[in-house]
Amino acid sequence: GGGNSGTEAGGSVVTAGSTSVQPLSEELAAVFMDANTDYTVDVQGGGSGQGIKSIQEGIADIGALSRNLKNEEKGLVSKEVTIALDGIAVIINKDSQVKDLSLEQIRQIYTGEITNWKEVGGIDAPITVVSREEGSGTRGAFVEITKVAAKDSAGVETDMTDANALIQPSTGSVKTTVASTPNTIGYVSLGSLDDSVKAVTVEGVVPSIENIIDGTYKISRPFIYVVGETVSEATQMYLDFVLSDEGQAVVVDNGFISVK
Amino acid sequence: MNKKSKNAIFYAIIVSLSALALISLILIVGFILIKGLPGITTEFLSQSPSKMGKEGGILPIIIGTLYVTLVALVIATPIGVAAAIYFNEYSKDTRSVRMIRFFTEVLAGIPSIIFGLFGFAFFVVFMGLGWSVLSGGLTLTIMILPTLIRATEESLKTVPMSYREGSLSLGATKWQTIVKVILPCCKSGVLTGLILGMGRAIGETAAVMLTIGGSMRMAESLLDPTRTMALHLYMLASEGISEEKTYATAALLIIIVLIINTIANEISRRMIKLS
Amino acid sequence: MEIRENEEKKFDIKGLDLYYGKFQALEKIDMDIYANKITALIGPSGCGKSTFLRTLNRMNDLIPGVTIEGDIRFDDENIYEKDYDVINLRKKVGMVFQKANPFPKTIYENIVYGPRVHGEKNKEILDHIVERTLKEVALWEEVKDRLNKSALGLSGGQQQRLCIARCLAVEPEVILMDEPTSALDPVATSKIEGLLGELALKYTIVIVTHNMQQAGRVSDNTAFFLSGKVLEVDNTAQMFSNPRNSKTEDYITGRFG
Amino acid sequence: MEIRENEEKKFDIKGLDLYYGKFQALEKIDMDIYANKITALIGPSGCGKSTFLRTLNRMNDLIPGVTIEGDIRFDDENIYEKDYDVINLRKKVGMVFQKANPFPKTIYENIVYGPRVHGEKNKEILDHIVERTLKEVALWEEVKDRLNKSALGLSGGQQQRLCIARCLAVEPEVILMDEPTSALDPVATSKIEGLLGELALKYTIVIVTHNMQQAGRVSDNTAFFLSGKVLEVDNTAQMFSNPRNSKTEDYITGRFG
Amino acid sequence: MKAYEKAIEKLILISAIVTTVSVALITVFIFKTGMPILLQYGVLDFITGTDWSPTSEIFGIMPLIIGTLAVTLGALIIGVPTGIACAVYLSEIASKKTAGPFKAAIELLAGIPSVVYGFFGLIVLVPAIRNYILPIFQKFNPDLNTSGFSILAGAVILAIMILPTIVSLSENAITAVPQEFREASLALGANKRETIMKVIVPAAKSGIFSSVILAMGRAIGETMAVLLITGNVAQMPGSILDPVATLTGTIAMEMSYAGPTHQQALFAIGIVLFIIIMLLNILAQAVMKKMGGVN
Ligand SMILES: Nc1ncnc2c1ncn2[C@@H]1O[C@H](COP(=O)(O)OP(=O)(O)OP(=O)(O)O)[C@@H](O)[C@H]1O
Ligand SMILES: Nc1ncnc2c1ncn2[C@@H]1O[C@H](COP(=O)(O)OP(=O)(O)OP(=O)(O)O)[C@@H](O)[C@H]1O
Ligand SMILES: [Mg+2]
Ligand SMILES: [Mg+2]
Repeated sequence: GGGNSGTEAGGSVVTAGSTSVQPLSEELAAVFMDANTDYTVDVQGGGSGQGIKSIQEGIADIGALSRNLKNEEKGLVSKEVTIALDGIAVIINKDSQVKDLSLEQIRQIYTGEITNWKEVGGIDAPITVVSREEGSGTRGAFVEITKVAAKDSAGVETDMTDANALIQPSTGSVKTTVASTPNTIGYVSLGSLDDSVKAVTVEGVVPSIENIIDGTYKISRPFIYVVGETVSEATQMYLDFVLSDEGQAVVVDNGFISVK
Repeated sequence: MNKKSKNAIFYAIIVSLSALALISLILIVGFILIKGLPGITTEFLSQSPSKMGKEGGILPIIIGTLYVTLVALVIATPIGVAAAIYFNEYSKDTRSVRMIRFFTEVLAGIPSIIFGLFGFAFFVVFMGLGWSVLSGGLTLTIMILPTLIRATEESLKTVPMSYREGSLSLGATKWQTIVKVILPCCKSGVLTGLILGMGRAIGETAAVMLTIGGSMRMAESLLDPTRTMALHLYMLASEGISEEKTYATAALLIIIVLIINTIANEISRRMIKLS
Repeated sequence: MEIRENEEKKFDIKGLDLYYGKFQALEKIDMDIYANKITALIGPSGCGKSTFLRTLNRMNDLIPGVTIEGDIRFDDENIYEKDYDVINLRKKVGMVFQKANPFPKTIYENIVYGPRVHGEKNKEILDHIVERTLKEVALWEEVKDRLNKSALGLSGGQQQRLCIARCLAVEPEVILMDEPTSALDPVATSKIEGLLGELALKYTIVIVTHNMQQAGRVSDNTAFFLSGKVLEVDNTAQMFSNPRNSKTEDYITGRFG
Repeated sequence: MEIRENEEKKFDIKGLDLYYGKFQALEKIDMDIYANKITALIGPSGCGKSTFLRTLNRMNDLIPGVTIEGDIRFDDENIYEKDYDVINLRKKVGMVFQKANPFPKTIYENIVYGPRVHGEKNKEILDHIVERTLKEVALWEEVKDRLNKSALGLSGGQQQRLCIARCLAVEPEVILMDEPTSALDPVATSKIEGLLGELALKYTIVIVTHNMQQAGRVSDNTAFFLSGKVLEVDNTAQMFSNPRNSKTEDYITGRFG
Repeated sequence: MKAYEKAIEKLILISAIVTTVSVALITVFIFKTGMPILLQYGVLDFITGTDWSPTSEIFGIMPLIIGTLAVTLGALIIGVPTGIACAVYLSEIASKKTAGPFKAAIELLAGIPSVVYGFFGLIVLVPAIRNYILPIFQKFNPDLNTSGFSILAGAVILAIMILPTIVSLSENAITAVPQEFREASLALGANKRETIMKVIVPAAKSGIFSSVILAMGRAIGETMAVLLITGNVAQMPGSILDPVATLTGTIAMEMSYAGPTHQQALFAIGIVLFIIIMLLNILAQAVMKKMGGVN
């Protein structure tokens, strides 16, 4: 590994960072290497923070994030490229009668203002709220779009998620939790949605790739690649590939949303 | 209370607690095997993963797991056993030795993610080993050392002083005494430590996630990145990629651990028989 | 005591003090141990006989908290000097313990342990050593068919004889014995005692015993210990017939048989 | 032997065979052990004395692979019968071992272990038991100031005396002793032997010994073992003065002193 | 021979030094990374604060400390007696035929990755607590409610996870007790139970105790499993059916996404964890000394 990509015919690229982006990166890398046999792309995990650290340390060429850069991180990278969007579906237990929620209702549920399903048209049962950990890209995008995070009087943006919400550390565990616990609500990456849980429509719109592309379904998060000062030729080639039609086809193929 | 009922209660407690342990084991293992065994096909065992792990098999990942575990054990065993020998047989029971022992024990309780971060900062970046089998193996080495040292030390302590005296009085050196008399008596203790340590190494995710990279390609050298089964399992499960593959991987992992443990026990049985 | 001047001193002990932590177990021991003689150490339980014996091959080094003062010269070298080769000392000064301590190995392996440690690899020679030493301790007939069985399966007495054989296998110059026959029956004891006589031709022997008769029968010299001190050390015949110290007399005449 | 008819049999052993796996260690033992007498078991090392002794309180139950045939009746009950209360047997038939085996507890705790197990909780009574038994084994003066120190710090002889005291603390009916004095010095040995005489007024004692004199001095009856068989069992005086078996004679006259 | 022996001794010494250095390096690493923010934020505020919202740069870890201690204590309460019982059963009661497979089974538990325990807990244990345990509790306190994500769930799973450590090491310690002690006790008329409880287990207590300490370390340090089933709610729990967040869980969960300051704060948690484990070890040793008395 290492960032010392060759200047000769071939070269190597190392990407590191978010484990949510990792599977997609693996697929992109595989297709890229099939087309350019002189090049290798190594895909490493580690988490979004680790991705930025790795390009700083010079051990990776590309950092992968599943969330927007924080202000304090902006100075650490020289360029960021959104490579795909991932829809976020709001999910509830299959037994629940509720079919649709408005963004406002979702906000009220997550901030603890609504605590019973009957207030949103369901049965009389307390709502168990499941969220992701602080710092998670999915949560970051979700609270921003649903306005669960809002500027307070001093103008500082705070995440108002109810302190009693159960926190699960991953897409998979949120899904399993919601699937196995009655009266729960959660949110997961659209790509991982299956029939163990029920996705509600938001403002009457079904969460689907088409609806996100045409802008009617509102909740999504970006997958971002960032690079440092020096960008090797191989890295540039790979980035160009990812943003090309061919690369974006891979994105769509794997259930994510193209940025084109 | 008379003795009869005391005895009855005693045995009832011992047996029912033991049964409880066994039942939880059966529950967990049974749960995974039932859900996972159908997914273990020859295809699963012989192919590389594709579609983010949703399809295909896990061959490179099995190989990666064996590499990393082997590196960890090959490095940790001699160092751990030697360190235990040093602390128990050579060093005087001084303050500084007690301090080291103490800190070693404290480290056993530090979450593995911290070992991961350390491994990343030290092996991956500082030593320049990159994300690799070696970086991961070395990180695991440090993680399992406390268990190994502790288990070895405990069994060294159980060797009667009279054996040491017998050997030394025959003009054997300290080292000869250790190798020929003391260690043979400790084999099962060391092995226990190894099995516990290996279990920890094989099942670990957080520490390897940051140090071996997680690449799904087949590792060709110690400096290549790779992915272990536990890490793969974690990715499959936490990103919700494929339930079938998740359980298949888990079931396979359990089978592998079972095989390794059986071999280890068989080896120790043979060794004990020989002496 | 004057005749002694002509004899070769194997050990020359001067002003030896030994402490277990703060407890003084040996006090101002002055004593010579002569080559090719059998020296018996007698005295009541807890008087320090075992402790003294273990200073001669520096076995007490193993016990934490032991402090030793004074001088022990072996072949004219101070064995408690820095850099003294302890391994070599123990090779030359073998030991048989109060409690039999065979290794958890086979009978054969127990005996060849010492020779192997000292570099003997030849199977035939090792076989020979095993047979010779087991015969010397009168154990050969009893165990020759199960040399490859664990030594821990032997009876108490058999184990102790095995330990003696194990010690002999190294062919030491001095043999320290801590009540080596206390677990043996009279027949085996008398064999060992007979052996002691033969061994004394080649080796120097120091033996701790509770058996007055044994001390009288086998030893050339006897030292009487009481509360960590040597009250009297002399030619055995001399001491038994005419003890100089009244306490020695009390102890010896407290005997039976 | 006719006088025996009037005496109370404590043990009545008939046709006892014992195997360690396939190795037969005891063969067709027939023997009676009489109440309030001291029975000595003698014989060369490895002949099965310890093994026989351990059948009397069923200690051999602990060794895997032991098979026992024949009959041992204690107070007219077959102790190898199914449902026989082994715990009660061992309470009534105490034992002192060849190798001293104090628990890694304090001296005090070692002695009160038995009484506590049998339900004694009264601190005063326990204190009293400790003092009495330690005095009986002539250890009281040596350890009274360190009753709360570990028993493992004692010398070999002290440890063995402690084990005897521990056994006495349970006040058994029979005491089995496996070379109890082999690690003791003559002074302590004579104290124990004196004690044996007193104990025999209340208790039945079976003692394994290598010391012919001891057997002669303390026992009422003696059994001579050879290769797993009882060659001769008789009144001690009778056997020592006029052994009926020539091998017994050989063995006894092989003695010293 | 001499030179060889010297070389070996040097090697052994080097191993000990390598161990020591790695221990020291990690310790330094944790402290160096976490200390600045700890000092900047204020040690007392950090430890006693009851609000943990790192994205708003509020770092109060009291709820996490409570959560960790509660789950660990629960795991020990369940796991230690079970583990010792298994060890006693294995070494003193079971026949060789049953002991072998039983021991292999327990060892197998050690090799199961923690994620698997986590998902098992999530799918089986959490619903079981909600459906079967909760009604029992409600008989005493009808107001109680739980989603199943709770201290109890974490404690049970951790108890299972620390079993192999306790069982294996305790069993070794018990087996090492000399046969002479058993004989002496039985010969005094003690029965098997008394022999086990009063002689064997006390004689093995140092080994048993150290297995418990090691297991405690493992319980505190375990993350992946606990993460999935304790609910990770950074609030003071009111009962064992309430969800909690743990120190280690929080570190593991948030580290991968954390920005620079947040990451430092997580290392500061590492320091606190380090100190907690240190205190527990000191406490354990003090207890050991006290009950040791003789040894
Ligand atoms: N390791 C030790 N630590 C502390 N005290 C000890 C130690 N070993 C022996 N002692 C004490 O030192 C004294 C001498 O003990 P030693 O074993 O030399 O006696 P001994 O003459 O061999 O007795 P015995 O005839 O009973 O074997 C005794 O009081 C004993 O309690
Ligand atoms: N656990 C065992 N397994 C196999 N053989 C044994 C075992 N214990 C004793 N033996 C054998 O049984 C025979 C009788 O042994 P035992 O210990 O009864 O002899 P002993 O007369 O007490 O001898 P000593 O006087 O040396 O103590 C010996 O040949 C011994 O090797
Ligand atoms: Mg002694
Ligand atoms: Mg015997």
